[in-house]
Amino acid sequence: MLHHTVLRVIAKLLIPVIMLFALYVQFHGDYSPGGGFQAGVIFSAAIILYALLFGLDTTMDVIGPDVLQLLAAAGVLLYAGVGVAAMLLGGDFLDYNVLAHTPTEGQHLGIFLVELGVGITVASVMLLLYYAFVGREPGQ
Amino acid sequence: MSGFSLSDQLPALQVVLPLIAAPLAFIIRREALIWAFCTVVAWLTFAVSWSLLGQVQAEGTISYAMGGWVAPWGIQYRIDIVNAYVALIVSGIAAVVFPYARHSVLKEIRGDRIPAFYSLLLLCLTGLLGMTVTGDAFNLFVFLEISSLSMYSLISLGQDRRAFTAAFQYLVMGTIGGTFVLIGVGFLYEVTGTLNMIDLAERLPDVTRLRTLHTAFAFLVVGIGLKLALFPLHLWLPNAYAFAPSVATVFIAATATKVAVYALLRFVFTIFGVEVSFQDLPLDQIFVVLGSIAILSASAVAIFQQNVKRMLAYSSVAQIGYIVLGIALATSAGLQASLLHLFNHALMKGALFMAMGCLFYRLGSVQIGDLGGIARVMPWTFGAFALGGLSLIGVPLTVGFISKWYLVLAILERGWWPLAALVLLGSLLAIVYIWRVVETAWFGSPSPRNESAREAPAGMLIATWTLVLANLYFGIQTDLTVGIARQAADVLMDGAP
Amino acid sequence: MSILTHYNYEIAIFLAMVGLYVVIAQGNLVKKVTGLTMFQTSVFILYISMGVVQGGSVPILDADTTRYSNPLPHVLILTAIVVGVATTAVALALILRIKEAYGTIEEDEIHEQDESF
Amino acid sequence: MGLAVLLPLLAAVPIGMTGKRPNLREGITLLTAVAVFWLIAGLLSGVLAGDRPELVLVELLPGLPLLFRLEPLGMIFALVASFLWLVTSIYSIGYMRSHHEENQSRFYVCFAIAIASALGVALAGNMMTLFFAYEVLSISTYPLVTHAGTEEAKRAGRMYLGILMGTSIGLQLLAILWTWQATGTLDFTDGGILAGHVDGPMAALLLALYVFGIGKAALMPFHRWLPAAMVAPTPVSALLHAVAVVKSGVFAILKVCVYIFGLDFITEQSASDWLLWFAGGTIILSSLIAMTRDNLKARLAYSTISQLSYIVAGALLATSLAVTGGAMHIAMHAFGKITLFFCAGALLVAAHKTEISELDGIGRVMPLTMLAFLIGSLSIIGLPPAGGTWSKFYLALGSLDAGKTWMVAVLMISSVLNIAYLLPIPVRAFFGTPPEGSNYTSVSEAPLPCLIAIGVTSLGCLWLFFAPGTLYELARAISP
Amino acid sequence: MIEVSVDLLLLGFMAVISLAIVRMNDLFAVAMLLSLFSLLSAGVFTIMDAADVAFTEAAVGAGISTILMLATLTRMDRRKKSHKTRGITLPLIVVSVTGTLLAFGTSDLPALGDPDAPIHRHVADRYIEQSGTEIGIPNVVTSVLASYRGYDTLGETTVIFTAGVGVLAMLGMRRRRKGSKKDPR
Repeated sequence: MLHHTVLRVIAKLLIPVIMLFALYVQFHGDYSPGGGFQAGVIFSAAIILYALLFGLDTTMDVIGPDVLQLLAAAGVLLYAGVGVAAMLLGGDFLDYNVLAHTPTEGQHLGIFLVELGVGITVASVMLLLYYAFVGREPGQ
Repeated sequence: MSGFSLSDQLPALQVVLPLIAAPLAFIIRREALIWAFCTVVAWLTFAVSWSLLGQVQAEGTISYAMGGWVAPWGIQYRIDIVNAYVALIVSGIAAVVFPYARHSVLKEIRGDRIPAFYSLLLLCLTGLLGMTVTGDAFNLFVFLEISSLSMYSLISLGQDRRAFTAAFQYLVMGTIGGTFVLIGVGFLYEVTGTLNMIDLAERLPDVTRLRTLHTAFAFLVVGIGLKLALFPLHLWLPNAYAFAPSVATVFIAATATKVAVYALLRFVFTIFGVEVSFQDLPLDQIFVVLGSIAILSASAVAIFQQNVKRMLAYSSVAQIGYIVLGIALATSAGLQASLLHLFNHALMKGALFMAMGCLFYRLGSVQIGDLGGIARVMPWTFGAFALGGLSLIGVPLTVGFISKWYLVLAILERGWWPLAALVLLGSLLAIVYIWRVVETAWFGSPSPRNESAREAPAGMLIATWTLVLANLYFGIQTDLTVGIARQAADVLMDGAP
Repeated sequence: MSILTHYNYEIAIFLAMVGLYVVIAQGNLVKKVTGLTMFQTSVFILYISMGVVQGGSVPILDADTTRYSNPLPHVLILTAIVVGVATTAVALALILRIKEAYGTIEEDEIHEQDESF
Repeated sequence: MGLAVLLPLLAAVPIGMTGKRPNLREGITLLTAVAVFWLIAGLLSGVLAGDRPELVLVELLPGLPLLFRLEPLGMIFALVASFLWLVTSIYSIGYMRSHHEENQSRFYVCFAIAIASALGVALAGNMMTLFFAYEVLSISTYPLVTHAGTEEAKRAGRMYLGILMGTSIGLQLLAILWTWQATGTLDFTDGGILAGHVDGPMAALLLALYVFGIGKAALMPFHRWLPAAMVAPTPVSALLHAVAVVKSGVFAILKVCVYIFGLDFITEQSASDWLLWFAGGTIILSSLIAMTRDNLKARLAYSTISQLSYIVAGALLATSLAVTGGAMHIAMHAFGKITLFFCAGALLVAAHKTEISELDGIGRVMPLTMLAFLIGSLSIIGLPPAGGTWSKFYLALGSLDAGKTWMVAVLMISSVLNIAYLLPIPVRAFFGTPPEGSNYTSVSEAPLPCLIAIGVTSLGCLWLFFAPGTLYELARAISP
Repeated sequence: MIEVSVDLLLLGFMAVISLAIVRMNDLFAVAMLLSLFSLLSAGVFTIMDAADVAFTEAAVGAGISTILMLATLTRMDRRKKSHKTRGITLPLIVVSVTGTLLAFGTSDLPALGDPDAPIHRHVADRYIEQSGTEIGIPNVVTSVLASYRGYDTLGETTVIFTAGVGVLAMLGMRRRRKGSKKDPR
């Protein structure tokens, strides 16, 4: 793989920052632009950067495709799960008001969770896509 | 509302059930388990739509507010007899396809792709059902894309490399179609400020910006037309059906175009209303022309196909011609005929493609050249094909006859004699291309390979014959389908309630 | 922002049509995908233009703003963008397989090969 | 009554399953045949007494049930068909075995289904039911036509299905829909249902749609399937193309004329005049073609075509007498023609002869067969002492009644032609000298079952001459 | 007015780029231009007060899809063969018809930014006025996205998931370690 120490060092510095930013975008989406989707993309971008520098296999050791597939499914399930939970609590599907004792809190909780779900799915799917494209061996 | 009551939640469950099942199917790693799981889910979904139909017939239109936000601020599920009926078709087919899938998938799909395949099937089901039951124009677009994406992927899993090109062609045309729908919805939103279908229907009459309105109409019709393979936008369909994995073909052929037709009906009749669609705009003339050309040209082309799946695909284009013709009549009778044909065509094409699946399972080919005398070794499979074919031709005691009967009656009601003749001419062409296959399969001289072939596995045959028998049952016991189709047609003709 | 004209619309339409033209006219599959993306992006611009409100500002509530631009088109387009990238991904995957199967991504060459057998 | 139709259908199942055991299989076939005939015959006295048993199977579409309703005309057809099925089953046992046909099980199964649908046609209570049974008949007989599986057989099958389904779906179904559209009913009712709903040229057009739409009547130009279908094994040709299929065609036309249009309606709209020319033309032309055919079955086929047009003409003349004649001719021609076909089959089995020119002197070794052939011919020609006489007589009376004297002429001419193409055959067989080198020492009479069948039908021809009473009563009862 | 000029400037750039893409034969260059195209559109979105959209477009258009495209192109011959000229009349007809129709449709739209246009009056205002109290978070887009139209977003997530599953089904996933539990073939 690349042997540009400079790049690696910078990346090592950069990647945590990007991830942090992703988390910020994820959880601050209520107050500023951003949300699960953007966060997910940024997060995956961080790891893709890692992969670019340290190679696909190393990255796969860090986060294996199986985990990612689980996560991808988990995100959707989390989102839908919130909806079902609302149902079971007597509301309509995705009716956050019933999730907590006051509607607003319910909304906050609901939005937080679904955004999380979006984030997880997007991040893991984007990574999976990258893995699939770069790791593709013909005849596979 | 407090306390959880299942019957209130059915509208959401109709879609959420397969939606949740899809990711689960993807992470279960055991093929047998996945299959069983999917089958159960499909049956549950079918049960849901069945009881929904019951509810609608009992206490009229059901409306369900997603997230508790009432329309037009939230997304509304609105289920009347029309989409209850279509949902029943879709989930019903699914309930037959999944039991059928087991062997065929094991044969045609690589082991490590099987979870993805089932998951995609469920996603496709989700998308189609979502399109069907939603009452929100944009939500329809979203689920349209879910179904489309899963279809592209499903098609690409076929064994012939042409599956890839077919899928790509479909992807390009489908995406253009989707974007057209997006544009249409956008214009509607721009001039009314709402996305809810009923709200739209109520506000459109006051809209003064007619140019925008008519443009929106055009884009929606063309966009959806691409999806339902309305002549001449059908170019993607033949290869897609021909080279997709058998199971995918069965499911897509039997459901996808039907849902597209439903979406078209929704926009044309409920949202825009008969006045705009047929009096301000000449949709009827256009559809008559396109429908007629579709029937003749597609049937004619079908006659010259060597690949039987491709032949059936062209016949599908022709069948869509019939449906469009019924819509073009813009009468309650015509609509009834079209809706009836939605159901009946799903049955016959399902049966036919399933038979093809059984064949492919044993022979690995659906070329007419390879079928010599195969019916003698696979009598059940080809019995199914023959009966399905008769139904397609429109022979009495099959559903096909019922469709033709009502369609021609509706046409005669408008006094359009040439069209009536044309429809019947269409079934004559159907005789030709169906009989080519039947004749080779029964009286052709069998090749050694065919001699050694065996009858398809019981699981597949049972599913196939379920549909075949349905073809006969609903061809004789018509009051259920005819009745619902009539109600639905009246609902649509009344436009927005 | 403040323009009381249709410039946005017309230019967006022009872009969309260029994209559409690339999709239909060009035989290279990658270029087709490019065209699709351009087409969609331009339609997004069309949408967002509809949501503009003169003198409005980013729809993030705060005490001393009175007029916001319409948030709904933004939401719709967010979804649409996601759909767009999803489609692109699937399309590219297909192209990869086509390349492996045919050794080319030129439409007409692919057709020639399929005719030949 | 429903049982009569149901029985053969049900029988088809065990027949199909006992394929391994021919005796059992044919036992079942015979048993069913007897039972069916007995069932039909049981209803005869009632129908003569004027009651019309009715049976609704299922409400197919709102106001449009599948129903059976037995009336005299149907009775004639049902009797003939069921009786001749019995005879033919006996015959085919001998034929199929000694001829070592393949797929005999498929043969018997389709045979049973075909008869069931023929009876369905006979008993149909409305046009819809008739149409259904008609289509089932076409499809179930297709495998019988292509039985041999040879390229020629397949081509024949294609033409068979193509013409029959083409006309029925393209024209007949259209006519039915039109009728339904105009009148809101399809029931066969005395005096017809169309009066007052359509008139003038429209009525003529509709009638034409029916007459040509019912391709099984083999009215020119839709007659080609019949000669083509002669590739089928002889019992099939005999029963299906002398009785079940073609007769259900002309029967349907009679039904339409009498119970859908109504004779008076046809005459007052003069809807049928120009169609009569087609009928007449068919009678003469096909007789002429028949003369040119050397292959025995082909010649018989063309003679059938012309005979069918007698009945069509009878229907189109639309006078009570003519209809009577037509109805009687169904039975007369059935007996006569089936005898001839049986003989042809016998010749094939016993002497392996298919061409007429090869038959010189064969009467000496197969006297019974050729005698039967003679009787059959007489019946077709319409000379005493054979039944054909009566039906032709009434047809002629009917045409006079309708003031269509030229039709009488047509009948006369064709009779002459019949003599010309039928009588030479037995004559040559008895008095011709065997061609050099061919000695008939090896040849003997056909297998016993065949002989029995031949005997029964030829005697039937005679019996119908001396005792046409019942038949006549039934035929009169159609349009009193 | 400054916004107007910037807006027009960006759009002008995009127009130029689009034409360049039509002409260009080097696929890598096309990919880069496309990502630039998205970036510029993001700029346009910003000017039109669509911060979230701009953000997303930048992250996706300029980010992920470019990466994917490059990853694909590494498997292709870099230059697109300037293939034999296909008939361009039909495409031109289709495009011009569609374009004219679109222009025809938009020509009837209310002036850009007109606050009284129906689009702003009916549903949207409720989001702006009520979401503060109903949802209680300032970012209206998030409120609508995640709550009022949360179901669409579920659909959107499903779309992404579908794409993931689809691509995996097509390309498969290469396994790092040998002898892992599930064999790839």
